[in-house]
Amino acid sequence: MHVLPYLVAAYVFLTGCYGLAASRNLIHAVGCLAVCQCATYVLLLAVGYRDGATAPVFSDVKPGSRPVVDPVVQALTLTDIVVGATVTALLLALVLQIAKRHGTIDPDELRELRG
Amino acid sequence: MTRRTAPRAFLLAAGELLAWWAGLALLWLVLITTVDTLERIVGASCAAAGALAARAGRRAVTWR
Amino acid sequence: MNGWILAATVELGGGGAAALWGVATGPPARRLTAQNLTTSVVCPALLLLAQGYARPAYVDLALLLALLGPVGTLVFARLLSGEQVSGPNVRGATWTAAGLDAAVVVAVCAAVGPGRSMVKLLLIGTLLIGGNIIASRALAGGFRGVGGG
Amino acid sequence: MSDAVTVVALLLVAASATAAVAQRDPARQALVLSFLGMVLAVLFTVLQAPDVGLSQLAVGSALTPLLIMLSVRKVRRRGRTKEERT
Amino acid sequence: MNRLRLGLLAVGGAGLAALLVAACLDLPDFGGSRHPYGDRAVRASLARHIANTIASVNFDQRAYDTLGEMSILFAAVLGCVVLLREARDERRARPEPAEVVRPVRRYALLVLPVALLTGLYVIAHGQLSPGGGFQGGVVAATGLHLLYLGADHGALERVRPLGFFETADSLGVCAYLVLGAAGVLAGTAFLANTLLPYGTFDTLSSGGTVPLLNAAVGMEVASAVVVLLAHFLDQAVEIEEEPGR
Repeated sequence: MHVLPYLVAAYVFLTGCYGLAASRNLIHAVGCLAVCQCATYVLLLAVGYRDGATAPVFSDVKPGSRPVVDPVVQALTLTDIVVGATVTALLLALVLQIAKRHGTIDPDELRELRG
Repeated sequence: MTRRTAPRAFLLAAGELLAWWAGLALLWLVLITTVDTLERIVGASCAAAGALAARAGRRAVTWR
Repeated sequence: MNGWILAATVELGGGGAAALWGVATGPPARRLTAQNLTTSVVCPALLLLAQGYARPAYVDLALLLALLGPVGTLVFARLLSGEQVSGPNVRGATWTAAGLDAAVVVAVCAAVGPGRSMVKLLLIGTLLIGGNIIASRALAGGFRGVGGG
Repeated sequence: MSDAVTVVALLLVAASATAAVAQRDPARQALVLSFLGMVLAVLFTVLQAPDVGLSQLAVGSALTPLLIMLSVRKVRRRGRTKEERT
Repeated sequence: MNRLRLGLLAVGGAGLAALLVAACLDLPDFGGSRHPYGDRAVRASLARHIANTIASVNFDQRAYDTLGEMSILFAAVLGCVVLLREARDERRARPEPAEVVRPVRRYALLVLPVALLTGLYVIAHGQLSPGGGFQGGVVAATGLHLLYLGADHGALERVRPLGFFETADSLGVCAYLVLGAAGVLAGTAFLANTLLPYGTFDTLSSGGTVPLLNAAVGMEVASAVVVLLAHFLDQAVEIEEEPGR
């Protein structure tokens, strides 16, 4: 249990990398990149977790009455998710542009076109 | 729209907006925990925005 | 560890695994149905967790999911409407999920007691069950009249 | 014992990530990705990060699927019009 | 070629996996009780009467980072607008209006204002309960697109003046910058939260500039998502290539 979340994060990252490398469709590759990003969220939040603690949001608990988890990594993860969503959108726009210019979104066919 | 039906249409529009506003303001009061003056002001303006959006959406859909 | 979290664990373990199996395998129509049912599995789990951690603030997550989950299903129903074969008979699954949602909402309401947070829970339940039924209606041919638009 | 829910959420995340990568068709992958988004939101709640869970729900349940499905539709429509012309 | 690539991937992946596992075993244990930065962040947040520590980290203690995040979002939306614009060899074809069954249409019309209000609630209570400008902005913008799902693209276009949302997007970024610069003018530092009184703990006006920055981010995100989806929808539904090319 002490390392399970970290191992899951590593596994998810490697799975996403495999999908990126083996992908035959650029939209599918963008989805695999989103999976890779999920690994970073899991890793960051696992680092900040504390056993038996609750969220550092004091709208419904009294400050100091319960131990709280680390808010800094949560803020980092929040930024991570925003940037991840914008990266997905920008990459999808690029894929559409590639589809328009080259008529295909298969990476292998794209390589043949160039060579 | 003729001149005679104009006030009627106006009343209908105002009624629709007011109904949506009341419902959404009630929803805001359900969502929040502590009620104070600023909370009421913000809630009322957000509910007004929601009511305008509701009417605009309904008009857009039954346009044709 | 209390009963609420145990219930959430059981629900997530059983319902989540079943929904994942349904989403990842089989014909497109079944995948869409399973995606719709995911909302009704995850949202009660969030409510149970909020109750288990004694944090009313966590209920906001369930509210957002009850609003956006059916919207996500509508996205798929709308944009896959070209290839989607006619919807299977999912009435049983839909009503089972609705019953589960209602049971969880009623249980959490009973624990919370009357007040503003109970109204909020009832609102979440209404949005969840209504959205679920509408989304399954949309899957069963609600977008049949939609052309390329 | 109180870690059981964490373990279940982590295993669901790992399994759905695998399933998302294993789908070859982007539309079907988008379905699994929306499932992954919801399971991640549960995991974040269990790890006591409701803010992060909220933003994952907002992005993962409707926005990302909508973007991916719109891209899929655009690419398919291009393919169709080209076939009609040739 | 393909087999070679997969072999290379397997070797690299195995190496990376070994390194990652070694790193995981060396990380502090999951659930440990030593979080020096977290404890300090919570103390700083409580000193400024902000109930949601994550909002305090995002908009007060690390507000400069959020400025970077905002500019990434702004730049990405700008990039998408440029990439997805209507090119010279394309034309618009209006799709015929769609017929959606009545329950779905009514559901969309009823839930649209509720989603909008919930989004605004999440933005406004960002510094109190879980939520904030980003989450609420995305919810509000997604709620607006129920009009596309429940009716058609034409209906959405009638209630969505795109120029207005483009302006609101830029205004949100500008408001954030101006609020930051106000700190400089007041004699402290850029984005320093010393301008306004901290208010009563756990009320809407607590936290100095945090609620204002939060609202600016909410406006920016909501309009950015609307603009982004507008261009994707245009590409998917209306724009097609000029025939005969």
